[in-house]
Amino acid sequence: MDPVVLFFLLGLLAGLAKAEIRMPSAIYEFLSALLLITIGLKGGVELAKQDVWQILPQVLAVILMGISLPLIAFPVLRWAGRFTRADSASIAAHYGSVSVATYAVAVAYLARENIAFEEYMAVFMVVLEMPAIVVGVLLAKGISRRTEWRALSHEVFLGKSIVLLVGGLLIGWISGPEGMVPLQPFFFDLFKGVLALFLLEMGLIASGQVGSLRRYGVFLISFGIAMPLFSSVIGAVLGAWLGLSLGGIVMLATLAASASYIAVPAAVRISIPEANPTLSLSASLGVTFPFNVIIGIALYHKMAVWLVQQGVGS
Amino acid sequence: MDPVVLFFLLGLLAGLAKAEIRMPSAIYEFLSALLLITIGLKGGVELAKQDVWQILPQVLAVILMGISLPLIAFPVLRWAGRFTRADSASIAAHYGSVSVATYAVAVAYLARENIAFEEYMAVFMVVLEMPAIVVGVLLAKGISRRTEWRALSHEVFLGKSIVLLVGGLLIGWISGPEGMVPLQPFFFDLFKGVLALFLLEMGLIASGQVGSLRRYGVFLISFGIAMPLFSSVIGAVLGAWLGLSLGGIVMLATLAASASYIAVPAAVRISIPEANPTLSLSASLGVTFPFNVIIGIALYHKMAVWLVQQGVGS
Amino acid sequence: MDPVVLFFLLGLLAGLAKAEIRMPSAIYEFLSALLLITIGLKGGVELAKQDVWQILPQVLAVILMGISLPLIAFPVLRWAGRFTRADSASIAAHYGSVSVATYAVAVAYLARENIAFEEYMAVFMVVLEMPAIVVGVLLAKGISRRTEWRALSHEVFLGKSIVLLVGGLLIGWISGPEGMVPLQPFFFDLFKGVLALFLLEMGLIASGQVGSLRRYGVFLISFGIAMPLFSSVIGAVLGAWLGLSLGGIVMLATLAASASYIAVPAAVRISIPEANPTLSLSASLGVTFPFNVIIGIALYHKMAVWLVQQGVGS
Amino acid sequence: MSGELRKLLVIVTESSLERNLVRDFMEWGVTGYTITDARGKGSRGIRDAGWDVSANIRIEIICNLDVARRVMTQIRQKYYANYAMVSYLTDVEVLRSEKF
Amino acid sequence: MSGELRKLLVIVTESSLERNLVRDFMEWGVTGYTITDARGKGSRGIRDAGWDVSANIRIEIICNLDVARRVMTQIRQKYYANYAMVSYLTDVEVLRSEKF
Amino acid sequence: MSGELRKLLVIVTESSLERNLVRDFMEWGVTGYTITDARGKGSRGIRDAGWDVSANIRIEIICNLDVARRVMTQIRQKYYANYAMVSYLTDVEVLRSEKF
Ligand SMILES: Nc1ncnc2c1ncn2[C@@H]1O[C@H](COP(=O)(O)O)[C@@H](O)[C@H]1O
Ligand SMILES: Nc1ncnc2c1ncn2[C@@H]1O[C@H](COP(=O)(O)O)[C@@H](O)[C@H]1O
Ligand SMILES: Nc1ncnc2c1ncn2[C@@H]1O[C@H](COP(=O)(O)O)[C@@H](O)[C@H]1O
Ligand code: NA
Ligand code: NA
Ligand code: NA
Repeated sequence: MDPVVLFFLLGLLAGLAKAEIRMPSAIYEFLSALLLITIGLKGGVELAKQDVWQILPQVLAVILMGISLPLIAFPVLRWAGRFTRADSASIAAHYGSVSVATYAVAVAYLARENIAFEEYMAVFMVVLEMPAIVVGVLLAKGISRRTEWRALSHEVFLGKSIVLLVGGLLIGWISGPEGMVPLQPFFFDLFKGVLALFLLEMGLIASGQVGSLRRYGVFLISFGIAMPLFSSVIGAVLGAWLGLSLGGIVMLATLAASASYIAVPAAVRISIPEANPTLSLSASLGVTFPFNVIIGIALYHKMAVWLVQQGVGS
Repeated sequence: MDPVVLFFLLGLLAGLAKAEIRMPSAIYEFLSALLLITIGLKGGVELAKQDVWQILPQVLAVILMGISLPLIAFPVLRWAGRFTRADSASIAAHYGSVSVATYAVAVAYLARENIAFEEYMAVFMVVLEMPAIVVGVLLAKGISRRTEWRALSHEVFLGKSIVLLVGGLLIGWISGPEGMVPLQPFFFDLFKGVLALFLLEMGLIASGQVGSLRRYGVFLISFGIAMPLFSSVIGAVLGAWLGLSLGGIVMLATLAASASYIAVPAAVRISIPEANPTLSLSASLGVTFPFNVIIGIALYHKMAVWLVQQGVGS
Repeated sequence: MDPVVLFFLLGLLAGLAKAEIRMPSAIYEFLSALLLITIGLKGGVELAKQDVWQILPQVLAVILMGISLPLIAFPVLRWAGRFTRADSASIAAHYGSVSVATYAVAVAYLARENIAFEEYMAVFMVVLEMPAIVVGVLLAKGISRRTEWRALSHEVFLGKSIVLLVGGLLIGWISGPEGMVPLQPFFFDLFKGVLALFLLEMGLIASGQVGSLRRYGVFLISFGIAMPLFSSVIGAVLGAWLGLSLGGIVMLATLAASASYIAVPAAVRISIPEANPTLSLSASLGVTFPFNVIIGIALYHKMAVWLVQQGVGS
Repeated sequence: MSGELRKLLVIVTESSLERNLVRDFMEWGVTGYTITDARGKGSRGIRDAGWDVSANIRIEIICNLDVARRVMTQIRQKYYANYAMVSYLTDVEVLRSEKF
Repeated sequence: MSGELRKLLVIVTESSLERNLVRDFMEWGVTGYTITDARGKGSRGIRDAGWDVSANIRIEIICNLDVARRVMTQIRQKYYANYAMVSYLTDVEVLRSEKF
Repeated sequence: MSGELRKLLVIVTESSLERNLVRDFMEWGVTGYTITDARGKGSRGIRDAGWDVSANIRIEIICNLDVARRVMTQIRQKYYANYAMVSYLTDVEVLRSEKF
């Protein structure tokens, strides 16, 4: 098992045992910002090597996926899960969007397995983060005049994670590979260590969700596992169809399977205030994130290998 | 453009767009301390290779410059800018002193351009930081008995930036190049990444000055550009006259042109309480710092090249 | 002198001069966590190379030492020092336990002197941290029913430093040397820089103990020097007898000589509330830590060389 | 000590509301406020400030009775149903009373 | 503004007690509290929050007189002798008074 | 609950004054205080604690009326004109009243 995953487990166990190893939230925010900027920079550098027009169709297809996933999740949550409209919309938005830490773990996983992937996929993460939020708000409220679209678009386009990710992308793009050389030690060499510490914190936070999971029960747990499995298939098939490499397919499956726990909660808290934030967070952080990190990614890898062997896509 | 400058622009734009990407102030303080210590260590290591007595005349000349600059700025601010005596003295003190981040950007600039410079110049930064504060207080109050000289000297000699800078210098000096080897990865290799993050924060803080700049108007903005241009000429000519290398001339011009926004504000707030801190900070942070980082340093480089071609100095 | 020790002195002097260079406590906690995890990881990696059963006897001997030291210190404090029972027990617990920063300085010292040691000794640190606390509580209260053993065992086994250290050990052990490669730049390359910054903070904190030392007087200072000297002899002889290498003997002497200032204070504050925390902390932080870091370790090195020359042990 | 009486209104709520509340305050005639970071427990469970989403803020507003009344009424309508929020009012004596 | 009167109890103490106090509160019938990090000075000297051991917390509890009385009595018995601790009580007006 | 009445004086001001105020307090007979970090807005604009220069502190002093009066008079004379500063006074009931 990858050591970074062990750090996650350490945090999880420590949290469950009520050991107080939590680092100050300032450190958590620092590590989180570092991950976002690094992934952005890497993506930007790769983008600099690409013909951007060629990627555009891929980007559009991925956006479409980002719109579809919450539309599929919503009715399941509303009718099978019997959640209120607001809660269903909120959870759907979380699962339509993405998680940076999951992406980072997948990056580490592929590096360990020596599998290359299209690093410009950081762009996919950017375009996946946003549409789900808008779809979620529409699902919750309809196209009502009472939605504060100005406030929402501020949350969507100027949220911390989007700005750092896009900022990193642009800086990486403009500076190109040589420009990055002096930034290499700080942003790239430290990446996996930073991720390890961040996952330690994530484990602690995830362990805090156990209480509410117990309260909200079986459906939420099942959904938190079934939904990423389903989404990963969509992501993997789309990836194969778009002609991505093996690594690229794994990454797109992982992106599809991951659920947001930073950008979406913040935006939804303001835009769908009636939704209970505990529900979506305990599913996303308490179930889906651990599942993806510990089991999911390896599974998506297997699925991608199978797809490539079937000659799907190319 | 150097990626670190792009980080500054990212912060600036994000701040103007009211995106909330600010990192906790603990991180800001951490990065700032790292920069100070690193510059100190580097300076100290170089100092260990020098004959200190030979540098002494240079140091004295630089101190003289640090005393002259606020004396020149004061009447301009008082009569042309029509500021109160306290405000004029305060702003003058800011511009007579120096900015570590600007120095660090110039270091990165020269590294990128492959231009060497006298790294012991960190010593110049130390001796430039302090005299301007004393001159400012004298300008504001005269040699009055009411000035709390004890408190002021505490601020001047035991301020955070001075202690970290001088501490770094001494440790670097005592330990010498070999002693620094195990500290290399943390302090030196990470330098540019740390600087990038710090500039991101600086961009955010600078963007917060726009409001007050609008209020205080055209004179302050003009002064914030004209003063560094003027000072840089003094600095460059002095550098050439002292026989510094091309890089050294650029650095001394940059030091002269830079305005303080950490040490001086803290000291002046206590020692010249009547001065409005918004005025000096919005000029120093909102105008001069961005100007130097984005345009100034490249300009001072051109000026230094011209000076060297003219054979000034050596 | 090792530059990290110079950082400690810088902090000490700055603190005594009342310069306000303290970094936010978030940073202090971050650096402290990094040290603990790194030492754990290193120890774990080495453990992976060992036959664990072979180390077991060593571990048991070291635990015995951890139980004996506070039992020896207690009567001295109680009768010679005339401290209350609670205070004597508390101070004894501090000196029976260990200090991670002292261990880290010894690691840096040996690296500088090019002396190898058994890196799995991080295990010794783990098993030394805990017994002294239990012994201390027993000394203070006897095996009374009023002791909240549940709360105490929580503090002892789930304290921050134990969990991070043991967690690091396990992760290092499971992952082995190759698993650590991508974590190398963050955890191992930065180690000495992180230690330097941490020691800067420690110097500041140590300087804050001077006031209480003045109040509590000569006995505490003498004890703070004599006790580590005595313990180091025990540690060194035990190390030689266990057949440790020269470096290993120095490390065990240092571990024995070091006094806790993180884990024990926290546990004792809850479990022996009548004990005055200022007493134990000013001795441990204000006397013993500086003594060990500045003079002690070099002394223990000399002692170990002498022991090895005498052919003690092997 | 010729202090005058004013009201001190304290609001403890989710830190994600800070931005919105500060905007609201302007509208409601609040001329000043002081915010500190906090954690706590209430009817909506434990909020331990471990990360953004679970952090609280504690807001203090010194104002006259009118403004206090307006703010309390408004936050009750706008936020009480959906957000972790608690508020209380007390009397304080201030100098420079023209400021509040 | 049909507020009702409650008590506000404030406790300033060592942050190492946070865990224990929170556990005690449950027992003593406290339904909610708000905590902020603090530093300060008192009869036990300066506590400057430079690191864990020297940090303070400031706890606010809105409750009825009964609970306030119980908490004050209990903390006096259990903690006052051995820990840096200060507490005070004041009257506040609350909305949603059923919560407290 | 045989509490006694004391004054609670709260001062919100620029954090750059902390050092000086703490020194002043000794002179003015203040025996204890509690400080928390804060941000806020007032007549001198927004102070958002983004960095040192724009940070606030909130100081709480429990004391008798005499000391409260002295501190309020003194800070008004010494700091009100040039620094962002607000203060207010309220009554509190304390145990261990000999401490204050
Ligand atoms: N009784 C109380 N006393 C003090 N603070 C409280 C109390 N109840 C709630 N709070 C604070 O207000 C926040 C929101 O409360 P609630 O909406 O009841 O969950 C909590 O997280 C606490 O910080
Ligand atoms: N007179 C006071 N006013 C405000 N806070 C106080 C006062 N006395 C003590 N404190 C706070 O309570 C903590 C513990 O007080 P003590 O037990 O007196 O050392 C101190 O560290 C201060 O934060
Ligand atoms: N009406 C108010 N209510 C609460 N806090 C205030 C108020 N006015 C000012 N403050 C606080 O006091 C600080 C200084 O106020 P001022 O001197 O008016 O700028 C502000 O930054 C706020 O934190
Ligand atoms: Na998804
Ligand atoms: Na200058
Ligand atoms: Na020991």
